[in-house]
This record gives sequence, C-alpha cells and structure tokens, in this order.
Amino acid sequence: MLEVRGLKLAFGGVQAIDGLDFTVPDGTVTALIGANGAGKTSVLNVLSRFYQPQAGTVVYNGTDLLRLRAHKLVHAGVGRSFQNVALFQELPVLDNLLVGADHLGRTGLLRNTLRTPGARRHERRARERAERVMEFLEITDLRHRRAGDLSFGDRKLVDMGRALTSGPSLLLLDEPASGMAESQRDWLGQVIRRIPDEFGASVLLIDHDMGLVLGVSASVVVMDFGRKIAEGDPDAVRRDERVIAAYLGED
Amino acid sequence: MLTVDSIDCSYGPVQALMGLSLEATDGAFIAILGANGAGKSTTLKAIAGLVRPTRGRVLFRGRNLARLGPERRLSLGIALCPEGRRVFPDFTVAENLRVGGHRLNRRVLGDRVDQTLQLFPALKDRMGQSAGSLSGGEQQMLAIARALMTEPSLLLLDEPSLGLAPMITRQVFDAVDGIRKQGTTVVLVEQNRLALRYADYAYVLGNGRLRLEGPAGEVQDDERLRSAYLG
Amino acid sequence: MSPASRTVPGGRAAARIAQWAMVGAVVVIGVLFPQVYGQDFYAVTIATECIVYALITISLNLLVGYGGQISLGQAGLVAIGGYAGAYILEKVPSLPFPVELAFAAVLTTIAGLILGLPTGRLRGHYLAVVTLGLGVAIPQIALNLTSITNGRTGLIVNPASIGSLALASPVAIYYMCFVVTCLSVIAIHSLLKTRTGRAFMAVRDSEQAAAAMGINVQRTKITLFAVSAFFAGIGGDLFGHLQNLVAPGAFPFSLSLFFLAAVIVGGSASLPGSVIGAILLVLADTQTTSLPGFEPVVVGGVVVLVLLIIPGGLAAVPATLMRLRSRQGRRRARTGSLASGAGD
Amino acid sequence: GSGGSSGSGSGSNAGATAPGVTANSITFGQTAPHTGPTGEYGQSAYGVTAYFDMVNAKGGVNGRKLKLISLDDHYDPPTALQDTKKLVYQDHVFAEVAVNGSATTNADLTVLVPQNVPLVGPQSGDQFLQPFKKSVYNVWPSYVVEGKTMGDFAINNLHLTHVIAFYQNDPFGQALLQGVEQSAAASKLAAKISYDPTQTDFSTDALKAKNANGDGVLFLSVPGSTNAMENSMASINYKPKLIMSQVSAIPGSSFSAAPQEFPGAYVGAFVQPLNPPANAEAKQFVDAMKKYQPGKPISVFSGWGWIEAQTAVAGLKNVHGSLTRDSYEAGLNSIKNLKTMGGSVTYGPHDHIGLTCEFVVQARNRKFVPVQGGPSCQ
Amino acid sequence: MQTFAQYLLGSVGFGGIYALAALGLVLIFKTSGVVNFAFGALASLSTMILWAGIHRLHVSVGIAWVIAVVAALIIGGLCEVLLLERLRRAPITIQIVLTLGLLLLIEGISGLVWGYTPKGIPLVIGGKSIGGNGFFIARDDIFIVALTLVVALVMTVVFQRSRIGLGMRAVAADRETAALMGVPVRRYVLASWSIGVMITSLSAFLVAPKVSLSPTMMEDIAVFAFAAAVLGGFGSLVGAVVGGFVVGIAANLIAGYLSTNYQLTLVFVLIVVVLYLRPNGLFGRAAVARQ
Ligand SMILES: Nc1ncnc2c1ncn2[C@@H]1O[C@H](COP(=O)(O)OP(=O)(O)OP(=O)(O)O)[C@@H](O)[C@H]1O
Ligand SMILES: Nc1ncnc2c1ncn2[C@@H]1O[C@H](COP(=O)(O)OP(=O)(O)OP(=O)(O)O)[C@@H](O)[C@H]1O
Ligand SMILES: [Mg+2]
Ligand SMILES: [Mg+2]
Repeated sequence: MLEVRGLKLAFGGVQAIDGLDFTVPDGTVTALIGANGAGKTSVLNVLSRFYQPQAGTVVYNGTDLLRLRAHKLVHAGVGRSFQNVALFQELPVLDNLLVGADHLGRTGLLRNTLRTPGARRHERRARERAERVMEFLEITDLRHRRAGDLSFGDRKLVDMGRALTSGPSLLLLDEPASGMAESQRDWLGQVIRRIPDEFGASVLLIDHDMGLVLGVSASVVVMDFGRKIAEGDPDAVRRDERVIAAYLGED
Repeated sequence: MLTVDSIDCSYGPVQALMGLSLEATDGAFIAILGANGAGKSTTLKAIAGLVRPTRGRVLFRGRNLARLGPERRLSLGIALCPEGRRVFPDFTVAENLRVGGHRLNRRVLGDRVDQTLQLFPALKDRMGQSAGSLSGGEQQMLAIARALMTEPSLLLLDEPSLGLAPMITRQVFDAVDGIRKQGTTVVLVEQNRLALRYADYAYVLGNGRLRLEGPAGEVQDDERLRSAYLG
Repeated sequence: MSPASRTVPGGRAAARIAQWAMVGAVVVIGVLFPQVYGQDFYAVTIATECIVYALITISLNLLVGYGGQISLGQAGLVAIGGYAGAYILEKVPSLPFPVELAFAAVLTTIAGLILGLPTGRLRGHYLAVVTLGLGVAIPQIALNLTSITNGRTGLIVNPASIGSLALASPVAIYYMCFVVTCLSVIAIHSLLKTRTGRAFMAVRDSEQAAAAMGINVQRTKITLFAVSAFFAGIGGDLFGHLQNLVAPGAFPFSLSLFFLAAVIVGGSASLPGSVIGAILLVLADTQTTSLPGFEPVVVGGVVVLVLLIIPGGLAAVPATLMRLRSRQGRRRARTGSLASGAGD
Repeated sequence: GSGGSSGSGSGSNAGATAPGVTANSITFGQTAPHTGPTGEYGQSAYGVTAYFDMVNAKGGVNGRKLKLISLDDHYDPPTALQDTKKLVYQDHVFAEVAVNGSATTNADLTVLVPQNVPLVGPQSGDQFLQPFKKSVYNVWPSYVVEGKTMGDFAINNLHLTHVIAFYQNDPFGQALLQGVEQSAAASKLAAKISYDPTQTDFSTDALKAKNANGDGVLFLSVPGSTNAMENSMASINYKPKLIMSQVSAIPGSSFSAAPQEFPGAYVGAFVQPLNPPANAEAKQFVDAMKKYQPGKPISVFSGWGWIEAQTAVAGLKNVHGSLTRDSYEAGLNSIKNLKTMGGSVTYGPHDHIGLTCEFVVQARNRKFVPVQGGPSCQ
Repeated sequence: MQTFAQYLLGSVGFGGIYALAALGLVLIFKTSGVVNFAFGALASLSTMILWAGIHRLHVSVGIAWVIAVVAALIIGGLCEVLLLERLRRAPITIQIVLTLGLLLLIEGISGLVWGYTPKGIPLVIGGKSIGGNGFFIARDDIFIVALTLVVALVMTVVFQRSRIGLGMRAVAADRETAALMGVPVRRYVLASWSIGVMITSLSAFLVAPKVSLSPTMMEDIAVFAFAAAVLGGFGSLVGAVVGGFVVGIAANLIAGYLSTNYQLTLVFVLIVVVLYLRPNGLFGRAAVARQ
C-alpha cells in the first residue's frame, strides 16, 4: 500500500501540491484526477523522486520512498509512464521494454562484455518478460520498429509497456489514453483493469477521459490547486458538487 | 474560402493522403475526425504549408497556395496550432505569446495579448514562467492562445483537447466557437466526438482517404461513423 | 491474432545474412591483405592506419553516437594511450605486448573517468568545452613535461614484443593492430547488446525515463566515458606502434575533429559506419600526400559532400534502402491490428 | 646495420643498383613544410630542384638525371614520418636531401636509419644531429654556433648591456639559448623569456622584456611567433635592437607585418646575402634560379636547398663503380673543401659536421645586406 | 602592482578579439542552433580579401575594409544558402560536423589561393601607444575594445528591444513552429549567418596585424573564442563579451605570473572550474526539463 501524507511542493510562488493525503491500496486501480495544473503529474514526479517536496511523507509497503534516489524506485517496485511519453526514441520497441527489465540483471560491465552465462540468462529472462507484455498490450508486431517513428497512440502503449516490463507492484500511469483513438479507449480500459490480476500491480491512474477513469478505478482522488477536494468511489465522485464545479463542469 | 482539391501527400515512401478533397466556406466550423494515423494532421500540415502535396491543389480565397511557405500563408490569415503543442519550452509564457504576435507592431501587441488571455485566464498568473514547466493542459492552452495571437482568418487546430480536463475542453471549444462567431473560419482535427457538437460540417478520414462527410449532426448519429473510424 | 507478422521475419533474416556476409568479407580481406600487398610496405602502413583509426573512431562513436555525449578531445585520450605505451616500453624494453596494451588502456581509462566526472553537472556545449580542454591541454602537457615525454621531439616507440618475437615489420604491426581491433570491436559489439549498452542508449534518449527504469544515470555516463577512454587508449597504443613515434604534434586538436567527422560521416551509433567513415577519411587524407595543400580541401570536401548527399552518414545507405522496402507493408499490418484491438 | 637495401624490395629496373636508381635516373626525397605557418621553409625544394636541373642540363651524373620528390609535412613530426614512409616504402627514393626541421628530422630518422637511407643536409642545427651518425650528413652549422654568434654580435658589435633571450621552449630554442649562454652575452642576459609554440598572445612577454630594461632582444623563435612578439613590443612602445636567428626571420612577412617599427633587424646567417649576390657561389645560385626555376622565390630558404643539393651531388660525383647506398656514403665521405655559398664543406669517415661558420646580416629595405665589421666567414 | 595593471591593459586587446569572435559565433547559434566551427576559417578568408584589397587592388585601407566587410556578409550568406539550408532538417550534430568539413575546405582553399606565408595587415589606427610611466595601451587596442562594445551593444538592443531577437530565438528553438507563427525563418537564418560571419571577420581583421595573416591564423583564437562563448553561457551576448575578456585577461595573467608553457592548459582548467561551479556558464539560463 502506498501512503502519501501531508505532501507539499512549491515552485517559486506556485504551490503545485498543497498538503495532499491519499492512499493506493494493493491490488486495485486508484485514479487521480483534477483540472489542468492541479498538480497530478507533480505528484508522480515526487513519487518517482524527480521533485523534492518541501513537506510530507511517502511510504510504500513500509519503505520511505523519499529516502531513495530516483533510480532506486523501480527496485522498490514503483514503475511509471510519462504524460508526454519519454521513450528511448532511437531504440526499437523491444529494446525499450528490455530496458524496463534491465534493473533485474546483476551482471556488470565485464561480464556483459564477455557474455557470461549469467549475462545471457538475464537477456533471455528480460526478453521473455518483454514478449509477455507486448502480447498483453497487443504491440508484438511493433517489436522492431524504432520507437520514435511510431504514432503518438502507439508510443503511449510502448511507454506503458516499458513500465510494466519493469515488474512493478505499483504502476503509475500518466494520461495513457490521451492521443489515443476514441475507438481504442474501451480496449485500453480493459487492459488497465486486468493489470492488477495479471501482473500483480496496483495502479495509480491519471487521465482526463472520464469514461475510462470512472470505468476502471475502484476509488478516485480528485485534486484542485494541489489539494484533495474529494475522494471515494467513482459514482460518488461523479456526483460531488465540488468536483463538478472544479473539474467536470455542468454537462 | 478554403478548398482542398484531391491532394496526395507522402512522407518518403509512406503515402499519408490519397486524393483528399474538402471545403470550408467563410465562417464555417469544420471538424475532421479519424483514427490514429488516418492522415488528419497531414491534412492540416498541407493546408498550412508544412508538407507539399505531390498532387492536387490547395486554394485559399481562390488563390493557389502551392508556392507559398508557412510564413506567407500565415500572412494571408492561415494559422495552424500544431499537434503536440510545440510550445517553446525555454521561453516564458509571455514570450511564447509574443512570438505568436511576431507580425504585429509593438503598439497593438499588448492589447492582443490581453484580448487572447481573456479566453485562457489560467495563463495570466503564469506569464513569467517558462513554458516547459507548465502542466500539460496549460501548455495546450498556451499553444492555442499563441496561434490566436496571429489574428487568423482561418484557424487550423490539431487535437486541441489532448490532455485537457473535460471542463477545459468544453471551455476551449466554447472559446473556439466564440472565435468562429467573430468571423474566423475554423478547421478542427479531433478524435473526440465532442467536436461534432460544435462543428457544422464534418469529414471522417481513414487510412489517408475520405470515408464519410456530412453535416456534423448527421455524422454524429451515423452508424457509419463507427465503421469509418475503424477503417 | 494479427496478420502483422507477414512482412517482418523474411526481411530481418535477409538483413542478418547480409550483415554476417559483410563481417565475413571484412575479416577475409583483413587477413589476406598483407598476403597480397605484403611487399608494398606503404600500402600495408596505410591499411594499418585505417584499422587503428577505425578503432579510435568507434571509441568516439560510443560517446557521441551511443551515449549522446559530445567530445572534442578524443585525440587527447589517444595521446595518453600512446604515451603510456611508449613510456612503459622505454622503461621496460622487453615488456610483453598485452601487458603494455593493458597499461595504456588502464591509464587512459583513468583519464576518461576524470573526464566523465563533471557530466553530472555539465552537458551540451559545456561538456564540449571540457573535452576540448582535454584535447588542447594534453599535447601542451606532452610538450612541456619533457622528463617523461621528451618534448616536441617525442618518444620513439620501441617495437612491441610477445615473448622473443618482436613485432617490428609493417606487416607484423598490421596483424597486431588487426587482431587487437577485431577483438575490441567484438567486445564493444557484445557490450552494446546487453543491459550496459542499452543503458548508454537509454540515457542518451531520455535521462528521466532511464532513471525511472532503474538506471543510475550519473554512473552510466561515467562508465561510458571510461569505456570509450579504454578503447581510445588501446587505439592510442596501436597508434604509437603504427607511427613508431609519439610526439605532441601527433595529437593536435584537429585530430579530434577528424575523428568526430569520421563518426558522423560514417553514421552515428553504427559500428560498420565508423569503420567506413574512418577508412574513407584516412584514404582521402593519405592519397593527397603528394599534392601539398590539397589535403584539407579533399578531406573537407569529402565530409561536406557526404553529408550533403547522405545526411545520415554512410551507414544510413542500406538502412534507408531497407526501410524503403518494408515500411508500407508494416503500416498496413499495424492498422489492421488496431482495428481488431479496438473491436473486442 | 648495413643490410643494404633489402628491406624495401622492388626497385627492380634493369641496371638498378639500389632503390631509386635506374640506368638513367636517381630519385631523392625530401620532407618539408609547404603549407602552414612555416610553409616558407618549403622553398628549399626550389633550390634543390634548381641545382638538379642545372646538373641535368649538363647531362646529369654519369648519365643519370636527378629527381626530387618533396612532400609536405606541415612542420609536424608525425606527418613527416608518414611522408618518409611513403618516400621510402612506396616511392623508393635513393636518399633524402634537405629534410627540414629538428623534430621532423628526428622522426624521419626512425625510418631512414633502419632502412639505411642516406640523409644529406637535415635543415637543423640541433644538438642531436651533432654526434656522428653513419648515414646522416650535416650541412648546417649547429644552433649552438648560431646562438653564440648572435650573442657575441650583440655585445661586441652592438655593445648592448641588457640582453633578452626570447626562445621557443623546445630543443631548437634551447640549443640556440645554449649558444647564447656560451657567448659574450652570457653575463649580460637580463631575462630569458620562453614561449609556447601554441601561443598567440605575446603581450606579457613583451612587457617582461621591457620591464627587464632590455636594450636588445635575441629572437630564438619561429617566424609566426617572432612577428607576433614584434607586434606586441610595438604596442607598448618598446623598441630595442633585434637580433634574430636565421629561422626566426621570414623576410616577406616580417617586413610587411611590422613595417615601420622594426627597420634594421640583425639576422644570423650562413647563406651570404643574395641581392646583390655577395660571392661567386651566391651569384651562381641566383642565376640558376632565374634560369631553371623562374618566378620561384630567390630566398635564404631556396638557398638552403641549393647548398644541400650541391653537397648531395658532390657525393654522387665521387662514387666509384656501381652506385649503391654504401658507395654513395663512401663518395660523400670523400668530399673535401666543397665550396658553397655558406663556406666550405669537408667530410670524413667519422666526420659529418658540415659548415661551421655563422655570420650576421642586416635586414634593410626588404633584403639582407652585409654588416660592416661583423663576424665573417670569407 | 604596476606590472599587474600593465598585464591587464595588455590583455584587453586580445580579450576584445575573443569577445568579438565569440559574438559572431553566438549570433549564429542563437538563430540556427548550430555551433559554426568554421567561423575562424571563414573570418580568415574575409581577412585574405582585406589583404588582397590592400596589396592587390591597391585601394586605401578604409575602402579595403568596406570591401572585406561586404565580402564577409556574402560569405556567411553563401554558407547558409549552399550548405546549411540543405541540411536544416538533419540533427544538429550533423550540421556541426558539416561546418567542420567547411573549416578544412575553406582553410585549404585559401591556402591554395594565397599561400601560407604569414602576411602583414596594417593596424587600423597604428602610431604610438598611449600612456607613459609604464602604463601603455595601444591605440588599436582601444579601438578593439570600443568596437567590441559597440557591436555588443547594438546586438543586445536588437535582441532585447526588438521582436527580431525573440523571433531569432524562436527559430533556433523550433523552426517549423516559428514559421507557423509568421516568423520569416529563412530571412532570419540567412541574416544571422551573414552578420555572424561578418562580426567574427571584424575580429580577424583586428587580430591579423597582431599575429600576421595566414589561412590558419584563427585556429588558436577560435579555440579561445569558443571557450569564451561557452564560459559566458552559450547563447548570452553579455556572456560572450564578458567571457572573451575573462579568457583574454586570464591568459595574460597566467603567462605573466605562472608560465606560458601551460597557458592554454591553465586557461581551460580555470574555465572547467568556473563551469563546475556555474554549470550554465556565467550568464546562461538553465534549460527547462520536465515530464
Ligand atoms: N518544474 C516546474 N517549475 C515550475 N512550475 C511547475 C513545474 N512543474 C510543475 N509546475 C507547476 O505546477 C502546477 C502543477 O503541474 P502538474 O504538471 O502537476 O499539473 P497536472 O495536474 O499534471 O496538469 P495536467 O492535467 O494539465 O497535466 C502547474 O501549475 C505547473 O505550472
Ligand atoms: N514525419 C513522418 N514521417 C513518416 N511518416 C509519417 C510522418 N508523419 C506522419 N507519418 C505517417 O503518415 C500517416 C498519417 O499521419 P498523420 O499524422 O497525418 O495521422 P493522424 O490522423 O494525425 O494521426 P494521429 O491521430 O495519431 O495524430 C501515418 O501513417 C503516419 O505514420
Ligand atoms: Mg499532468
Ligand atoms: Mg495527428
């Protein structure tokens, strides 16, 4: 379980996160929604240690995440995708996913150069993982394409796939549906819903597609101006006055 | 006002558009829909002058644009708000807007900025912040505002709702509708059906070809939309 | 489930065969060259130069192409390797060649580590200036540290030896350089195919994403500099044997630029590209020796022309041709799977 | 060792006795800078060619015409070495002549000595060339001699009291400095200022010289640095007497670069003034240049090449029997009192010293003129 | 103290020259994003034309300057039109290496045409240095400093006060989008190359009398100028000027108090230390990166 308590983050005069508390229980999809600039991505950036908060605690399964350096997070089981997709552009899709699995390897420079059995074993294992994820996301046929050549929608899938390949127990997804064809969103919703079961990961999902978000998540946290303004199951949130005023708008 | 006359476009070996035609009359609000890779962005780029059709013509107010670059087209009144925002990340918000107003002289520039910001009040507090540090949605607003700075008579918007909160999406569409009401012709590319509520005429693309067209209301309800979408 | 696989495997298998065929051809030509041209010492010397320059170009490509770090000072690292080898041979005349080579490589690696340290704080042009500094400082230090380097006159490099066998003749030097370069390229190639190599490229393409995937960005960059320096050091030692002299004048700033040009003309992040780029520029350079004054014109002309005609560098030629053939098929295939993906 | 020409294989023309020698030709090689800041030195190739042309016009040496292949080394040792490999391995030259520069010659020798290729006239007075080497034949006086000549001249003729030695920090500059320190100027040295060959900005060096109250500066430097130093001195109104080594002064540039400020610099020399020719040998050179290399500069540099070619040919003429590298060395060893425009050359089996006399000329109106009462070799 | 002061005075000439050369480099960088490594060679070429004007056409020095300035504008423009424009879509590294090729090409060609003999170029003002009592400054050095400051001032005004500067920066950041905003991309890039090469050429005209003109004259100066530009925070005009003077003065103080033998090395050690403390140079802004 992820527990965020009293989180505060400011950039100069901008209070991006302002005393935020929420939890992500294991084995569920939890959504984080809110207006543009509400601070959602900033929360992810704090969780993955790109931003240093001014106050608050972030504890995941007993580990204080704020004590870890950015590259240690994946070892603690936290994987993430990026809102603006940050793929390894020049690498083929497969290698993008392999990088996700690479933190599992233990072989160093010398053993890799010599291709010792240990190094080969890691390669094989990483490949198996990647294949499984590609199949899950139905991107197997993109395997050898250069990531930078893909359409935005496909890039989003690869980005998510890379995070999944890292074998997270907590997966942070930042707007996976944006830029994806409307016709594909139902499918994406199903995929996200299956993640806890198939990969044993809880999901923290950020998106602006309300159909998707409310459809897949067990509980929803709503932010505005860096604060939590509502929390609960999708139906309750959908009807919440403040959420409608700040985010959904009158329809 | 705008006529796209059976154009073909390619990126190297990939043919992105095949014999596409469409039309926008003065003051119209046109929506272009289609799945990923259908060729929507390419259509807008061809109109704005970023890609050159290998066949066919693009006419604006009866004038063939073939030989004009993007800057010249802009001075005729064609503005494109490109896909993926493309804000200048190292510039402040104010500087981004001023680049949009590059052709304006200094006296009217300030007024124009104020006018544009009325549509996107959220940007007002961010004027000194560098655009790269804005949230995704804020960047999107900035990109649209920047395009409006050019005082276009034909505004081309490529997926403006990308990454916008539902309420903001509606605000943006309302704002665009407002712009249209002031006489600007709008061509809007979207994957989002919501666009059809604002547009008066819609084209649906699939695999580089026109699949369906008609008044927006009809297209929205049309079962064919679904099949056209899926190519 | 998807009809996608249709186009892919055949094309890749063919590409693979073509690749191995090329590697085979290079090795055969490399082994046979002195058998055919052995009498012509000059041709053998030029061929050796091509081989050594190819290795150094590859070492720079590791940084520039695979690592996305700019370097304007590779010749400085090469110089360290060259001087280290020459110096240790002078002190211990009968030192076995592998030991000498290792000494040169290790010493250069240390320099590379130091050079890599500021990468945590500096990037882009700022890093370019740091490496440039190395590139101009090393020859100057070599010039003035006369007790070790013998100043402008330089150190004569004694022939390498393995056991009682002295590798002194041009043909022996050729084979020595050929074998060492082949082994180095094999090592680099296999390294690049593993998690270390992927980490280099991941950091190049996105530092943040790399960190999020568990890559220690800073350490990866330093490793990259060290690996590049290691092979530059090996190249430097071979360079010394090839020239049988190391002197400050052998490592001017322009030599660093020469290697950088070879990387880009060959194609960044391509091992065969670096080999071809190095050979092309070495030939352009040496074939104009008899025409004083034309050398810069020819070398510069080759660089400008290649880039104008094939901006991606020579390595991009086959890739472009391949992509031309296979792209359309794949595009169709993908749209098919999208539809089915959304349909269920 | 004297393994002869075995290493370089295939000069297999009929009647050939050694690489680079055929029944009707002998090929010599040279490395020298033809481009770059010291490109001037490469003019020595014209002098060599003029001398060869003159000999060839009279039928060559024993019916063999003389040829020169001169490659550009940018004054850079590695390039020179590369060039030498080409000359020896590919062009199969018989011998080398007029190889320019200290460090470059040192590099070239790493190929020339093992391959037993004779070298006549390395253009350097460097110390490492002074000890006897079997296949190397000096023509130039040593830099120490030149430095000493300059130092003595500064004190004895110019009566300077505070002498500045401005020297390049390498064997060339240091050898000249060593000569200065052995001269009458040793006790009058007010400052020794070394500079780095890569240096462009000489403001501080000029200032140091001035602050030391130098009334004369000895330039033990290369031409580009000489010019830049002169200009820096001018910009602080510092106008001492100037005494330059022969390689420091490139007449064309120093005259035009610092036209007003520095008339009358003194320059060390072993080549007599050429305009008008100061002796019969100089006249022969000037006439031959006009005839065989028209339009090419008649300069100290082409003069160097001329003298060295003259020595090389004298050796050829002394060869008895078939022409091999060994017989050629024997021929060179038997040169006695060869009169050149820089004095006379005598070699012996264990003496390859060459010229030993340096004097001083003065730069005036874009040419060198003799100095009255200075050291003289005639 | 007097020596120190004189070392300072003595270094402003070269400081100004580095600054001016760096300004030209930065101007081109600001619009096209390209580090023009050929800048030194191109400037030497213009100076060859200046020399040819004086010694071949026998026109007065002033007129020769005008001819050479015009030539420099044309040379810069031609580089852009004939070479860089064709590669505008290629990655920046490729464009940079293209300028490396150009560097060799230009140096080689001017060597073939004019030879490598160092040539004399008259001082702009010449005559006796000003001062006394051990303090001297050459008239030309005053001119250099004045010209540098004027050029820097004009450029700063253009960049800060007019929309052109912002437009140029926009072009460097993203050509396509800038064009979509109505920025006349082609014209700006062309102008920046022309003017950039011209400004660097001015520095070459001024340094030629000091070091003597040859095709490779600017090689070492270009290294210092590039370092100066980066030290200032690559892209900042004020930074380029300050960087130029800092490098010029540092080089002289090192030569004066330490040694000329390690001058270049120590200058770079200094620069690296400064950059380590200020990773974006003296006047640079940190680039924004976020996800
Ligand atoms: N590096 C930064 N520097 C300055 N301000 C920042 C930075 N990162 C974020 N901000 C500000 O913090 C606020 C929250 O940004 P954040 O990206 O978290 O929003 P968000 O909820 O993800 O919005 P969106 O839905 O539009 O992506 C925004 O106002 C943004 O401008
Ligand atoms: N720069 C490019 N190079 C190569 N192919 C491209 C390029 N841009 C687009 N394409 C290809 O052209 C086709 C049409 O692309 P386009 O961007 O117009 O589609 P789109 O309808 O805008 O899709 P999306 O909704 O994903 O933005 C796609 O197959 C795409 O892969
Ligand atoms: Mg966000
Ligand atoms: Mg699109």
